[in-house]
Amino acid sequence: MIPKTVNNVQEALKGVKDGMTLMLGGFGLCGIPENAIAELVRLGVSDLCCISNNAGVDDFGLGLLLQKRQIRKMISSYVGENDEFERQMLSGELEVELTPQGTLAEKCRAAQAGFPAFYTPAGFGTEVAIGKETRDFNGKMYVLEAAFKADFSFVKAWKGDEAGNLIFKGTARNFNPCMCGAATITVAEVEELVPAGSLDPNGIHIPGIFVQRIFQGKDYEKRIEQLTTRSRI
Amino acid sequence: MIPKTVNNVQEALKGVKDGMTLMLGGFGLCGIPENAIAELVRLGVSDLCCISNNAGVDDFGLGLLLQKRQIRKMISSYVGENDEFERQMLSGELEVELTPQGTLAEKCRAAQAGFPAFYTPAGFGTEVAIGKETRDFNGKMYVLEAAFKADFSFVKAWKGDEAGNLIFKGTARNFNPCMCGAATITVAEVEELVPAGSLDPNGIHIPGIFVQRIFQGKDYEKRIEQLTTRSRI
Amino acid sequence: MLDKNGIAKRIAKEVKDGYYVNLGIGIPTLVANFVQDDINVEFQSENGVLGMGPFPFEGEEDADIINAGKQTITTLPGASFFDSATSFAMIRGKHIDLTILGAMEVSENGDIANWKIPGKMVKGMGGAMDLVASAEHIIVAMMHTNKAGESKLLKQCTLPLTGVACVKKIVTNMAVLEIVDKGFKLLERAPGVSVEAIKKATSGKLIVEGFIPEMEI
Amino acid sequence: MLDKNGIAKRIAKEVKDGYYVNLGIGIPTLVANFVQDDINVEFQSENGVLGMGPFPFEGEEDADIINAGKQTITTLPGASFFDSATSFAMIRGKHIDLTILGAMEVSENGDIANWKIPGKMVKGMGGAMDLVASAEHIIVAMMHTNKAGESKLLKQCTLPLTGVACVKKIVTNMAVLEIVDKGFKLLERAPGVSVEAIKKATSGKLIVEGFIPEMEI
Repeated sequence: MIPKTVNNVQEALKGVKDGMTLMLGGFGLCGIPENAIAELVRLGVSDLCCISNNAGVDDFGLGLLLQKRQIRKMISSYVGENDEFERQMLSGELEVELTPQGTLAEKCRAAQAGFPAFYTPAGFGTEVAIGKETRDFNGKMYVLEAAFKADFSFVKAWKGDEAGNLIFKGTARNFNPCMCGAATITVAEVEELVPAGSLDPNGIHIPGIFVQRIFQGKDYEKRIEQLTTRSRI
Repeated sequence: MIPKTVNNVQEALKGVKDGMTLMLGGFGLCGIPENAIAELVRLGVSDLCCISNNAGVDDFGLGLLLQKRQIRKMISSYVGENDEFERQMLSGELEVELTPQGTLAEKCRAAQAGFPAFYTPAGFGTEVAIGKETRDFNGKMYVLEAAFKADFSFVKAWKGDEAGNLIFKGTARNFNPCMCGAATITVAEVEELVPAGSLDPNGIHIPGIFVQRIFQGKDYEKRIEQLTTRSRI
Repeated sequence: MLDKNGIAKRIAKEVKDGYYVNLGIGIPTLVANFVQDDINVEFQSENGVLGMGPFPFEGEEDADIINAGKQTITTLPGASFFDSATSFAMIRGKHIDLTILGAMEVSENGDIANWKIPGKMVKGMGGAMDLVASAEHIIVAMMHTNKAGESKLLKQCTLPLTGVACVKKIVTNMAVLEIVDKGFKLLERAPGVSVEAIKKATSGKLIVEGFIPEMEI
Repeated sequence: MLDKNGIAKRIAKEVKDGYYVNLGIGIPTLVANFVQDDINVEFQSENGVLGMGPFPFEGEEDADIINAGKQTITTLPGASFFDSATSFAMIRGKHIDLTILGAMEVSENGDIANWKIPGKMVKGMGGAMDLVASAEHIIVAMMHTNKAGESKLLKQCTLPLTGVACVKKIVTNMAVLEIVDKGFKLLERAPGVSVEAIKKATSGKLIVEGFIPEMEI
C-alpha cells in the first residue's frame, strides 16, 4: 500500500501557486471540495484558471474565489446563479470559456487516461467549434477537442482510505472521478478517511493510483441550491 | 424501472444469426459468459466474428466454438493456450486480428460512449499501425483506431437486478463493463439475479441502460487456467 | 392555447414504454408528472443519476442527491448513480431514447438555438449541446412565439446555435409539428387554435396537408 | 552470470518507494519476490487489479481473482479492482511508475521486439504494446543472448516491433545497460563477467566509459 494521507488541508495544497490551472469537482454546489476552496481563499493565490462545471454562487463554492478576484479564467459548462461572476464577466475582468458539459467531462477523462484529444459530435455547427478541426465519421460530423492540462485537481469524496481509494455518494460523484489523475497532482478530501483494507476492493470508484494526496475534510456545509420538496399527502 | 429480465439463455440469444459480430467479455477463462457460449454452440450459428480478449482453451470458453468451426474471425489481444486455434490459424481457416489490449478495451468503450474513433500511442511504429492514420500531438505519435461495431455483446456479471444493473466480482470484471452498450444488443448473464431495488444505487458498476437482456445463469464452472498457490509455512 | 402544463401533458404522450428519457429544465421537467402510470420509463439526469423519482418529502432531502436543475430529488428502485463521463457516454452513445428540451428558436431544418442571446449574460450551454448532437429523438417544448409576439419557428435561427439539423418534433402552446425535408409539418392544433392562427405565428415554412386534428390531451 | 532469479533480484533494486509497478510474464514476475520490505510499492496487473499480493494458500484460490498471467492471486489491504478500460487509463495516462517486461530483441535506440516471430504461431501482444508506448520508465529483463547464442542487443531489431524508442534500461544475465543517445551504455557487470565478454555478446553499439563495477545483488 502506498500511503497518500496528509495531515490537513494546508499540507494538501502545498505547491499551489499563482497562475496555475486547477480542476475542481462538483455539480452546482453538490460534491464540491469545500475544504480546498476555503484554503485557496486563505492562501490568496491569484491569476488562477479554474476548470469546474459551474462557478458556485455568490457566497459559496467558487463564488468565494471570485469575490476575492483570484480567478483569471473559468472553464465551465454553466455559470448562472452568480451575480459577481456576471459582473466580472460582462466587465471583461474574467475570461470565460464555455464548454459543453459532456465535452468538459471527457476532456478530464482524456487527461486521466492519456488520450491527447477526442472527436465529439457536441458543438458541431455552433460557435463552440470555431477554430477547431471537424471531421466526418460514417456520415456524421465531429469536433476534435483536446485533453485538459492542469496542475492540481481538487475532488471531494464520501469515503476514502489511506491508499487514496475513493467512494463517492449519490450525485455528489459527478465530475469528481473524471478529474482524478487528470492533473499533475490530485488532492482528495473525504468525509470519512479509513485505514487501507477497510473498503471493499470491489466497490472502489476511483483507485488510489489516481490520487496523490488525501485528507479528512471537516465542517462540510453541503448547501442545497434548489431545495425542492413535495408535501406529504 | 424498465424490466430487462428474460427467462433463460434461449430467450436471451434470440436474434443471433450466422455472420454476426459478437463481443464476449472475459480475460482468459475469468469472467466469461459461459451460458451464452454454451447456447451459441447449441444454436450452431456460424461464420461469426468474435471480439474477445482471448480465445479460450481447447475444451472451454471460445475454444468450444472453435472446435465446431463456428468462428470466421477472432479479434483478440492474446490467443495462446489453444491448439485448435493454432491449427485453424496456421491453415488459414481462421482469420485473426491481433489488437493491443488497451486498444481493444477502448474500442469497446468508444462504441459504448459514442466516440467514432480515438488516438492511442499503442502500436505506433509497429505493424499494428500499418494502413492507419498516425498523428503527432505535443511531440508524441498516436494511431487512430476506430470504435467497434457489433451486433451482440455477451457479458457475465456477479450480481444483477431486473433493471439490468450489474456488479462484477474481482478481476472477472475485466472487459465485461466496457462491452456493455457497445453492441446493438447487450445480453448479461449473472450468478445472482435480484429484484430492482436490492442493489445499492451507489455501488452499481454498469447501469441498466447499457443492458438490453439479463438472465439468471446456471452451472458455472469457472475454470482456473493457471492454478497457482503457495505452501503454508 | 395550451399553458405550460398542457404542453407537458401533450409531450407525455410521446413517452413510450421502455424509454430512457432526459428532461431539460423548465417545461420539460413537468412532463414527468403526466407520463402514464402503466408504462415503464426511466428518467436520466445528466449530472449522474438514472431512475429519478419524485421530489423528496420535506425534511427528507439529501444535499448529495440532486438533478441537473440542482433540485433535491429521490430515486426509484433500480436507480443508479454514475460520474459525468459515464452520463454523457449514455447520451453520446445513443442509449437515451428521448430528449425533451426547451428552445428560443427552431429552424425549418431542425437547427435549435437555446443557450445564448448576444449582448446578454450567457449562462452556458450545460449539457444541451451534447444532448442535441447525440439524441436519436429530440422533442422541443416551447411557446410558439416569444414575449414580443414574434415566431420562434423560423426559416433560419438568428441566435447562436446549440445544434444543427437535430430537432425532430416540436410541441408548442399552439401546435404539434414535425421537422420534415421542406419545413415544419403541422400535425395537430391545440384546442381552439385555428390553422390560420398557427400559420400567422409561424415564420418558417409551415406545411399543412389535409385535415389537421385537434390535440387529444 | 546471473540466473533468472538473479536478474529479478537486480531489477528489484530499481523499484523505489511509492512506485506503482506493472510486471510482465516470466522473469519480471519474479521481481516481486525481491522487493525490499521497507518500501511501499503496489503491483498492478492489466487485467484489472491494483495491490496484488502473494499467491493464495492451497484451497484459498478464487477463480475470479487472477493476474494477467491467468494465475490465481490474492490482494493486499488498499487493493482495488477495475475494468480493462480503466486499467489501460492507468497505463496510457502514465500513472504506472515502472514497467518491467521481457524481450526477444532490443535495439540501440530503445526499440523492443517481444511479441512475434515470423513463421511461428503468434500468440498476440496482449498489453505489451500499450505498456511500452506509454510507460515513463521501462526496464527490460532478458537473457543477453538467445538460445542460439546470438546477441539480443542489436543495432536494429530484426523481429516485428512491439514499440519504438521506449526502453530505458536493460538487465540481463550479464549486465545492466542504459539506452543513451548513441547506444547501450554499460553500467554494471554481472558477478564474474568481464567487459570483454559483454562486448562479445552485444551486437549493437556498446558504450564503455571508465570503470564498470560489478553488480551488488
